[in-house]
Amino acid sequence: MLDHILSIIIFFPAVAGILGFLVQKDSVRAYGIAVAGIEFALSLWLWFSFDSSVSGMQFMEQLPLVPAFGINYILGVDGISVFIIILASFFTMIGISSLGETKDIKNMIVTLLFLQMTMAGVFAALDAILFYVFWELSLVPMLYIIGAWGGPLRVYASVKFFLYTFTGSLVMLVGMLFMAYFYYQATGVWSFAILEWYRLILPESFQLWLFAAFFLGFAIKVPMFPFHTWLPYAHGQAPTIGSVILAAILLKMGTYAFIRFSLPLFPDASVFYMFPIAVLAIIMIIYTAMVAYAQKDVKQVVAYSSVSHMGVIILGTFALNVEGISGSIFLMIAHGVVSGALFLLVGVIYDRRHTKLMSEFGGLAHVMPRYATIFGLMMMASVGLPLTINFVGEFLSLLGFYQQSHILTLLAGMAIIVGAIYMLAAYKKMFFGEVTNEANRNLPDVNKRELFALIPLAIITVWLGIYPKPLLEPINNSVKSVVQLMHDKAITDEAKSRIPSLVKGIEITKTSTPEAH
Amino acid sequence: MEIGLNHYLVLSTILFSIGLVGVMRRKNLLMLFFATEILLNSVNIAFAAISHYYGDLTGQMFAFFVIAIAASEVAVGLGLLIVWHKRHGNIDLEYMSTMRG
Amino acid sequence: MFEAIAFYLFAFLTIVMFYITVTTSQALHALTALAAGMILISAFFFILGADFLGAVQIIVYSGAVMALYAFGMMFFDTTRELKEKKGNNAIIVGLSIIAAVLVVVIFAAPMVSTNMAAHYPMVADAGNTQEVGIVLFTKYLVPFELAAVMLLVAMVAGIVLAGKKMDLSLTLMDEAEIQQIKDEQNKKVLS
Amino acid sequence: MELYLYLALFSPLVSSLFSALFTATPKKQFTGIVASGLIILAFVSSTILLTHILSGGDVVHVELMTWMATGDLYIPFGFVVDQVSVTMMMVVTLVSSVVHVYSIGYMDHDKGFNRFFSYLSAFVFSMMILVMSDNFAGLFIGWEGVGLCSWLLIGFWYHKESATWAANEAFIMNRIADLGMLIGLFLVYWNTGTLQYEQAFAAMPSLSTDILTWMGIFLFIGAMGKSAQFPLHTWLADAMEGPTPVSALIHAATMVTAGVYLVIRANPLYDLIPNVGLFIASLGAFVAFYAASMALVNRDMKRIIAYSTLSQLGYMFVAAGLGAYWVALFHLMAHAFFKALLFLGAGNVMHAMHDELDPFKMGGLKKPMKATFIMMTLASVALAGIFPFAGFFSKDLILEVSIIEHHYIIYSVLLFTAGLTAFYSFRLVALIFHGEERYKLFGIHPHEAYKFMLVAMSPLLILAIIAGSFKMTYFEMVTALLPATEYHVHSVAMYWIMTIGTQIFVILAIAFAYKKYAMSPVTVPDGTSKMENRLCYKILINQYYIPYIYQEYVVKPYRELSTIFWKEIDMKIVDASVDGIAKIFYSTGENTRTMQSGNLSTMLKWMVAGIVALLSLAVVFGLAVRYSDEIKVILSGLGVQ
Amino acid sequence: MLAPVNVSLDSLNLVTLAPMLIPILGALLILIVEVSKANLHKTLYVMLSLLFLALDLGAVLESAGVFAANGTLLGVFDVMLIDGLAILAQIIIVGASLLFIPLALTHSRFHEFSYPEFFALFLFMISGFQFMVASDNLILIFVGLETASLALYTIIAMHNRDKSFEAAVKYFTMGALSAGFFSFGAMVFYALTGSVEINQISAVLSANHYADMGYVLVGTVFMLGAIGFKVSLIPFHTWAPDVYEGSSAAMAGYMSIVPKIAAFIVAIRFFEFLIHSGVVWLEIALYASVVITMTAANMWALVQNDVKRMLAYSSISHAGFVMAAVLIGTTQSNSALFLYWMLFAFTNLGSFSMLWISRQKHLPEHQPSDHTYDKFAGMIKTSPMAAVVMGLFMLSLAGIPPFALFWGKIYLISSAVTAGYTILALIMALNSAIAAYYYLKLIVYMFMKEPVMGNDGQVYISNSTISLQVIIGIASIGTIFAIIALNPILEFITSFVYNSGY
Repeated sequence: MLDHILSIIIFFPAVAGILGFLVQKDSVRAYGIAVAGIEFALSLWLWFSFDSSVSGMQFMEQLPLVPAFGINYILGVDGISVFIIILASFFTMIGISSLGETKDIKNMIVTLLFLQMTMAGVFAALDAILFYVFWELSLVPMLYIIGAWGGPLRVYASVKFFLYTFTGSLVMLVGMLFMAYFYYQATGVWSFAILEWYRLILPESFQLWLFAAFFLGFAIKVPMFPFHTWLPYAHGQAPTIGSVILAAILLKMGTYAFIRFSLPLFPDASVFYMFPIAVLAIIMIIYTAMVAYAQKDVKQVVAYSSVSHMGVIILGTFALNVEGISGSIFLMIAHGVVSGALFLLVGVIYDRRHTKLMSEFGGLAHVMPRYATIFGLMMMASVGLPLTINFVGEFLSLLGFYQQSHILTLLAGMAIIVGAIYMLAAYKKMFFGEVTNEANRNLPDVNKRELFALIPLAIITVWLGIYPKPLLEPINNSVKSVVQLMHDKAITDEAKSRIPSLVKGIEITKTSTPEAH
Repeated sequence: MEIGLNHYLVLSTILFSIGLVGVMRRKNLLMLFFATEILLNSVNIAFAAISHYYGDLTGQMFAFFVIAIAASEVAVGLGLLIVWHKRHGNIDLEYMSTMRG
Repeated sequence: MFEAIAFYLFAFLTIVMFYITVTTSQALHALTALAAGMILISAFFFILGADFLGAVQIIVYSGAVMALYAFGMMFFDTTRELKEKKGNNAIIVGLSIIAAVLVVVIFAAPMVSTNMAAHYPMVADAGNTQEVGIVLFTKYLVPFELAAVMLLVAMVAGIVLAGKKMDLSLTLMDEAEIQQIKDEQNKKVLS
Repeated sequence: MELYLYLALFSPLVSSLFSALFTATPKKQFTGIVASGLIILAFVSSTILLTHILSGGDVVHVELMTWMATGDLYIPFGFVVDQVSVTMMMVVTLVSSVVHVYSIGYMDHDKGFNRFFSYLSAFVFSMMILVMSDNFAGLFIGWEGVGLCSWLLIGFWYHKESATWAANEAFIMNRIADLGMLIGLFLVYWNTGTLQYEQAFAAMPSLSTDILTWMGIFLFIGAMGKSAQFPLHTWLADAMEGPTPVSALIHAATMVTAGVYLVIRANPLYDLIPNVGLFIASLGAFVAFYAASMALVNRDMKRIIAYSTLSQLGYMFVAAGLGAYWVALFHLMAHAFFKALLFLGAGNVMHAMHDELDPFKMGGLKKPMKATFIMMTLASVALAGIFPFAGFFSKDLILEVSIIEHHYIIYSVLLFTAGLTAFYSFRLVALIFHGEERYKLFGIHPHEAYKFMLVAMSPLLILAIIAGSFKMTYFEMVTALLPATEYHVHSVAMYWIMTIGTQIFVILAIAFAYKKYAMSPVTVPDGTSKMENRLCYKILINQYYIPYIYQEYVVKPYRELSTIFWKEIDMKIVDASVDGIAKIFYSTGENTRTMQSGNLSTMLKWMVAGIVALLSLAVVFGLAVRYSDEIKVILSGLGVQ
Repeated sequence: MLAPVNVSLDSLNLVTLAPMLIPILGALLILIVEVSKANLHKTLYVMLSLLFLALDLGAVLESAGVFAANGTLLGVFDVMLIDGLAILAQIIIVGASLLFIPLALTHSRFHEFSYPEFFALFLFMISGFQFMVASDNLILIFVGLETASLALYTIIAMHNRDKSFEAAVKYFTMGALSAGFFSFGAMVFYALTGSVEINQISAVLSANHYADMGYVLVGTVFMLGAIGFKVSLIPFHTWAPDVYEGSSAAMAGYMSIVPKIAAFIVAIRFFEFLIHSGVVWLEIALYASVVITMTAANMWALVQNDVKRMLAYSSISHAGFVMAAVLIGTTQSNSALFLYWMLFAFTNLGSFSMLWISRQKHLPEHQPSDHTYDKFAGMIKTSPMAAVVMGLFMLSLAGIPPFALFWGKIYLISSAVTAGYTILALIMALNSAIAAYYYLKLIVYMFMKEPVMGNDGQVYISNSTISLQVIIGIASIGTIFAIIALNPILEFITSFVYNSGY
């Protein structure tokens, strides 16, 4: 069973989702929690059986799908992807169990289970087409969640979300087809297997174009400035659960894909584009943080803060060294936990007041002290306080990028200032002061169901902030091999010098890898 | 002054263009069908001429089949017009624009 | 010389006839001009030695097709003067003239390559009808048969469309109405 | 000894967590007692560690576990108790023990009693991490931790707008400096390959001066924020919105000295870059004067003490910048005692006066509040540097250092500031305790604080008096780690002239203050007096207009720019362009759908038009092909390739 | 005198005629049955048609076996050409017809299906298409085309309401014009080469190195016009939306697949040799028309208010998309064409069948046409299963993986990439994004809006019978699980296309 655990993790929720249609409406929530719980247990099992000292892929599965065109069903996880899979199943569980009164709850739960399938699939896929399949498919449940359960502008928001990301990924698809074609030229067989692609050394000019094609797909997903405008709408309109999963997992697809595709496939292009991307990332960090500060809706604040944090992740990724990339992967998980929790928290107040405008609140700390405490903790984590989960990632990302550029890191480091500004301002508006709005006077504090979702997140936030090693070590091992691969594949001197070699003195001969032209 | 293939081709083209004019300007469907007959007939001249100048019978064959096709089209076309006329009492295409956009 | 005179004469007449066909506002004139044009075309066929084709042209077109159209005209009562909106004539004339000029310009140039072999050459001592027959029933047997099918299709189509079957639309009627009509029909059959 | 280390480190954490359990419940007296007990336990452990170190024991160094390890980076949770950190631990645990006990009384009627102790203990824990860490990353943890607790405690009365505003201001300003600190850390890591103090300092001498200079600058920027040096100083005065024990502990004794501690800790680095050191010293001297000048006219008791703190921090930086690290540390310690005492005394006064802060509205309180009067007077005497109180030993030493290092400007500034210090300290004392009983105008009946609060303050009082006598013991201990430069003025005569001169100057200042505010009648200023309309008074009372400038030229533009970014750029440019692309497609479809007019004639025309268009293309193309050579000639004639 | 013609029966390869003769026989049988006994129920004719189509498919597969063994087969004086393309196209034609015929068994009664002539004409039409694809002789292609078209016009008109007459007349008239174009084009090529067989034309033209480029271009223009009309390239597309709207939904779905694949075969046969032998103009013209067709049709589909009309425009766009394969003209692209069209057949038939199943006889007041978007509002609430299936087809049409059409799409785009048409590949990809918008629009209506008052969901299955459900079931299974069968299909297609020399 362990040989096929990834397949089980991917398809179990889908099968369960189909069966879920048959479950009676009032019982479906319990069913959903049970399924998500099993799924989470499966992913925990994956973690425990995961050998963190191995840098390569584990639990590989391979099944030919369309061998004539090189499409195969290849799965596998390494330190980079395994934790995001676990995070995904975790959030599905948390999300389903925190679902309150929802209309059409059965549809919601089935949709969430399908979404879980696609999320697990994206991070486990080692075949580009398989990856693309899950990547696109993940849009559909999210479209439905936003569009059916969202706010007044939900249709606009969901369609915008869908079309925007879809457009970007289509360009990426063309890039993938190009890669496969290069592989075909070099070896005479079609293949979309990522690990096979890693062996290709492309000329720099091709790398630049292909990188750009992939970049568009990933950047919209991330979302990077200036492709980010779908996100506030999506978050603003989505129901709580939609925002949680969108922020926690779906956005990570983009940054994950950068590490899985862009860096190892196009090391020279990565170096070439490093500074432009870093500038974009810095714009993301500072500009969106300022935009977040101007928001009136607390959910939009969290939404824009997501963009801002994703900027740090991008920056860490393009540090192109072990510290930075490890940091960015860790920050992906951290941001998933923290922003997921923040969206849950916003959902808590939205459930009670049906508004998210900060001007409606004020002095909530008097009325809902527990809520204020958890919110405060998560806010501090979001701000990047040491000993919370976010700090580890942010610190390592910035540390990593410092090797590439001092000035840009200094600018990017503004994240910790501007982040504090909008977060503290928002917190102050909501929680501090006297209770001015009578409607807030008798709000109930967080209830058990909500605590059940929030407490684990709070624990993780602190636990991984203090003791990140269980994650950081496997990530580190896998990232090392990626960085080494990039160094070996780099053809320009610039890239060779920018990407550190971890194996000192040993130069892998280039002839062993096929060259496309 | 020898009459060559080109003469026939040019003639055919001119007749074809006349047919096109008819197709474009006729609003009465019956008259419009006349114009389509002209189109096919003009091509037939060219086929016969080519056949003649090349000493090859294929062109005549083609013309032969074109005639058959034209005849069949007349049958179906008139059938359609009759159905329409029964319902609406006209065969003017100006009245046929319920579907658009 | 005779050929040239004939060509130009017939060409002129054909063009005039067809021109009348597409421009006249009298349906009857148009029909007559069309028939005349058809016959004139058969003259070309005779000039070009395609006797069989010429005969078919006269029989099928001037005979069958024209007769059909004539019936149609009577049915549709279009013998009176047609009122046609003289809309954007410029577009029509422009488009046709451009098309004609472009093609004519190209066709006026003689073909460079004329050395192709005839695949189904005319046999010197056989009549045109015989030649046609041989080719038609060997090489073009299948198209010929298919043409027969096509005519059958046209026939069936004509019957279906022009006959009574289309008078009542089952598509638009409710199930109850259909049943009622059926019952009535049955009664008639029984009585 | 590890046990004591852990006890010292973690008992505040336990205390914090224990108190946190009861945050949602009404006041529980025992949380305060348990918390205080645990802090005292930490104090005892620290004392044991101190004696261990004093008795020449080895440096205690433990590595708890790995925190971050990736690539070449390795950061453990490592803690070290050496001569410097043990000094700091002593200061921290002692002052916090006092403050904890004091707070049981001070916060007696506050409904956030339990929460307060939770925060306060958390602060102690963060501070302990800060001082005990054996690497920069751990320092940074503590650094941010104290920032967080400071935010929590300043904004403790979160219903007050001014308190929450001040809390946020403090946090954000500290963040600005923390960025510098972070960059400093990065510099250290990428140049030395480690963040452990020991290895990093060992590697530093081999680095180029440029890099070291940048390192020093960025680390010092971090220190500037935490120690509220100009221009990041405004938060400290505003931070007085917090409960007074907090001001005593955080904003006087411990947290604000973290910056000084950092410079002391990084002494191997700053030794290598004397230019930066000089800059630090100059800035310190400037701040010493600058803050003192603002204290002269201020009408808020706590703010006056806060400015005084700022001023004293300047002194410490002067010492640290000039390489006299042990002097700085010594002054830090001494200052902690008397300044905390001063704050706690002010707390008593506030309690008595029902949170009235304007000393002009008090006066004559020495009768109802005798003990407090004595304590605050002695603390002020210590602050002013009168022999034989603690301040004399530490502060005079700094003056000596500056003259020995031949920085006469700094010396004269500091000397002048010492006079100012004495003046404003006793202005305060005089206004509060002497003169007419102006408080009666406001109908207040002051009463002395609880006994146990006074008892709790007594250790500080004692230390404020006698701390100077430990100078040599301390010197011997601490110079095992810090550069052991003894500062002696070369000629004995000079030494005496200086010392006595300073003393006289200070005493004159005190006398002037008494004369002006205790002997002569004082009225509550109402903006009409001549002095209040003087330019220099206005500048000083408005804190040199710095907060105004920040508000007008930083905060407001930031807010406006944010709104512009959101409404104009994000919505109207970035988003609108995306929607615009979609709209282009949609409207093109909408506008061209008339092509499908439903009219058969039009449809036929379209077909013919299609053919004609293709034909025209064909002709153009055919001509182009046929005459390609000629076209090329023409094009080349036109200069087209 | 003429010598007697001796023809050995063996050399005729009459077996090549078998697949076309079967539906003709079937049609004749149906006509005879009708003559002998009137008023038989439509189920009889449906089943007869199914039987003959099944036989037809058997015969096609038989000839596929022959092709696999012996390669291209010429028959009956080389008029018939049974190569891989012909076989693949016939499989699609007959297969799609098999899926279409059961749609006649609706719950409500519709005019055309009540008359056996419909089934006879339908079978004639199929044989016409089969002749069209199984020959490279322009005469036979022309006659086959006209046979099929005339039957099709009649079938459309037999739906018997005003819109369908209008549609039939429009289609007919434009068809007549395009017949003129076809014959003119054929004439030009005949004038150039003295032959009407495509391989001869190709051989002669390349022998004289395209000396008469002007003639070639004129001929190509008219052929492009004629074929462009059939596959609905812009600006020859204008019939498509009206005809789709006028005919029944089932018929519209059928029309979006079968006539077009026949036309594609002709296009492949006719245009690819021209492009490959360097008629750059054709490449440019095709490029432009492909791009315009894809994009403009998408933009018009965006603004439609009726689902069927939207699907009509989307079919135009898909046709433009596939026409790119002809433009690219590699083995991979031609294989992609067939793969795409097979998968498209499933998806599009499925989605049109979903419209067909919801067809009402009488429209309510607020509903101006048969299948307005409003009609589907809130479908998930009232008829969840149908909504999911419909949504599935929409997603597939939009090219969302892993549904059927996605695989066709990537293979086709990949062939563009492989052949160096990078920009084209990008345009194709981005057009999918535009297209996604209007497919999503239906999904939005179905899943995210509240039902129109008084809609209890009955309307969505008002026409439902077992046979319709089976067809939709087959279509949706084909749409979802396409990936499983993809590899054998792809290998099959590729080998057939490759062995035919394309």
